[in-house]
Amino acid sequence: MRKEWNAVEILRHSRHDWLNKIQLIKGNMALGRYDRVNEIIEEIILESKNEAKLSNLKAPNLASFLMLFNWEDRTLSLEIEVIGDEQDLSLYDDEITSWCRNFLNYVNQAVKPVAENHLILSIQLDEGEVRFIFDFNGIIEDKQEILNFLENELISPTIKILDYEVHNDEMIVTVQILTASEKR
Amino acid sequence: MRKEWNAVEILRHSRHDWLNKIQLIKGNMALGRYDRVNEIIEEIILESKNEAKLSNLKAPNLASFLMLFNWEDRTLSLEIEVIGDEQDLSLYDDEITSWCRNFLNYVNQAVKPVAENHLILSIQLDEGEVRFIFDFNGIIEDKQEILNFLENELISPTIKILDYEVHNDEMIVTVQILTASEKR
Amino acid sequence: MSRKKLLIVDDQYGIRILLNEVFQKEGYETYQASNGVQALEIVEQNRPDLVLLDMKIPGMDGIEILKRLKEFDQSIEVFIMTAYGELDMIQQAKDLGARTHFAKPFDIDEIREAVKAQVPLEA
Amino acid sequence: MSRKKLLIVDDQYGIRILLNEVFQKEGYETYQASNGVQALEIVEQNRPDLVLLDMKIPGMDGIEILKRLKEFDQSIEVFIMTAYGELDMIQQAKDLGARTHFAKPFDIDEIREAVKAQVPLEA
Ligand SMILES: [Mg+2]
Ligand SMILES: [Mg+2]
Repeated sequence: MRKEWNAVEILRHSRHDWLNKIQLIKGNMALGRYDRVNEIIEEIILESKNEAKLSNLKAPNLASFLMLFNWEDRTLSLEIEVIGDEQDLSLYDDEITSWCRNFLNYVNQAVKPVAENHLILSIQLDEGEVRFIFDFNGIIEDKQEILNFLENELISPTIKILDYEVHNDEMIVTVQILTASEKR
Repeated sequence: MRKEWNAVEILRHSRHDWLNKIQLIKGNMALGRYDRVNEIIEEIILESKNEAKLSNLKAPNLASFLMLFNWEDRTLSLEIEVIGDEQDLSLYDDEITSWCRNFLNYVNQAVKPVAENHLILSIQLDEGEVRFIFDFNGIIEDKQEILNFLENELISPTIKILDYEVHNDEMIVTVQILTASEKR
Repeated sequence: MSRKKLLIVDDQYGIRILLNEVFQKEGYETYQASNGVQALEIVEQNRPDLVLLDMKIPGMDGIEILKRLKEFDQSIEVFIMTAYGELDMIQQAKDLGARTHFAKPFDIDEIREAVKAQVPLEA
Repeated sequence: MSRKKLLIVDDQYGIRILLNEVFQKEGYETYQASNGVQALEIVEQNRPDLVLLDMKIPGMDGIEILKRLKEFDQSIEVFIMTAYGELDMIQQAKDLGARTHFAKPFDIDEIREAVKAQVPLEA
């Protein structure tokens, strides 16, 4: 079930998130916690850098799917980090996006809805090697559902599941994107 | 010439604008200008309230046109304020949007490209009366172009130009939106 | 005499610790919850006098939390925290018995004074 | 002896006065421009030693300003200010002779030290 986003809605959600950050700055200013304000500013910059990097991978479907994820009605929150030098992933955009969408839908359905479920996706760009590492913390109610997905989804020309570990309160899945240079 | 906006681009521009605001906060924090930081925060909140109000008028075309305006390749910058209680403008969205788009295109073409051209659009919502007041400061090179537009565009079931004054460095145009209650 | 109890419900960690610090300093006994289930558990176990409730929380949303909390004990006061301009939600929350609302980003002084006026600390 | 001259080009008023204050305090003679035309006028009339140039300016963009400024006098040093991640633009600007770049939001201390290293104030 995919939501159609228009500009007004995107800007409304974005404004909401930014005003939450401004709330933190404003509140700590009022308490005279200037060091904390500076920390918050650095956190904001870091988060923005990750989003800017994600947006520069020339994979617009992936970027918008991931950046809009937290604004859909979800039972888990997603955090993104992008490590390494930017690469052009345009050739793999559709396939990676649909794999991620699929996988995250499974996770979304397998977790305990009212728990604090948090997923960090670390996109690691090394020379000629791209990895997506999904690091989950929270409560998984239906481990088997996720395991079934991971075991049956192994075959793809672009995506290779390198490693996974699924527990009830933790999960880590490492996926490799087989870019042209790696397929050689 | 209308640009098609996708989510990644909207978020990129929005992030850019927010990071400019964060730059102001960060810079003034570094100088120990805490009063100025608080002022900046209040300015940010005011601007966000205006955008939130604009987004609540149930006129998504108008709202997105106005909020994306500054991100297109323009020779004038637009500032929005929305005064009064929110109303439902959904019936008039298309017509108002196309009038505004038309008018602002004329203004955009009539101003001196390299001057600092600034337009404040004040949307005033009174009980049963909606007015759009365009207040321009900058340099208009082709006054006649704008005058022609205003003189020939008077007839519309929804939009009535109440008043205008066009000078080379200043312009003010007041437009009334004839909502159902006013047409009676 | 027992202290007045205040429950802070917000999914954002930074907001929780900020409000917690403010009201602990004032002399309230404070509790924190980051989601609806936690919030309702604390309500049942500790019966707070006032709840500061963020309306945008993943999982169970603010309206739902408010409903259940008022079902458990109608006399618990609730202040809601919303984004600016969420008029429908504010009206809905007031119909369910929320006392007042603060639009984020709110002023710490204002919320402090409002809480103290609603739930005075006995000397 | 004449003071070193610094031109600040940014369409945002707040940034201009911030940088202006920082570098005036350091002892530079500062000039401000909010757009390309103003910037080029000041360059021609006052021949600054260093220009701090915002790359996103309505009207004439940063690359165009940089080009014309370097055409007028190749020896003027330019530091550009960009949004984070505008790698193509940074490369293009460096090819045109820009010395270094700062991603907004930058650190005041860093930009101050970089300016002082590039254009030392004679004692
Ligand atoms: Mg929230
Ligand atoms: Mg700029």
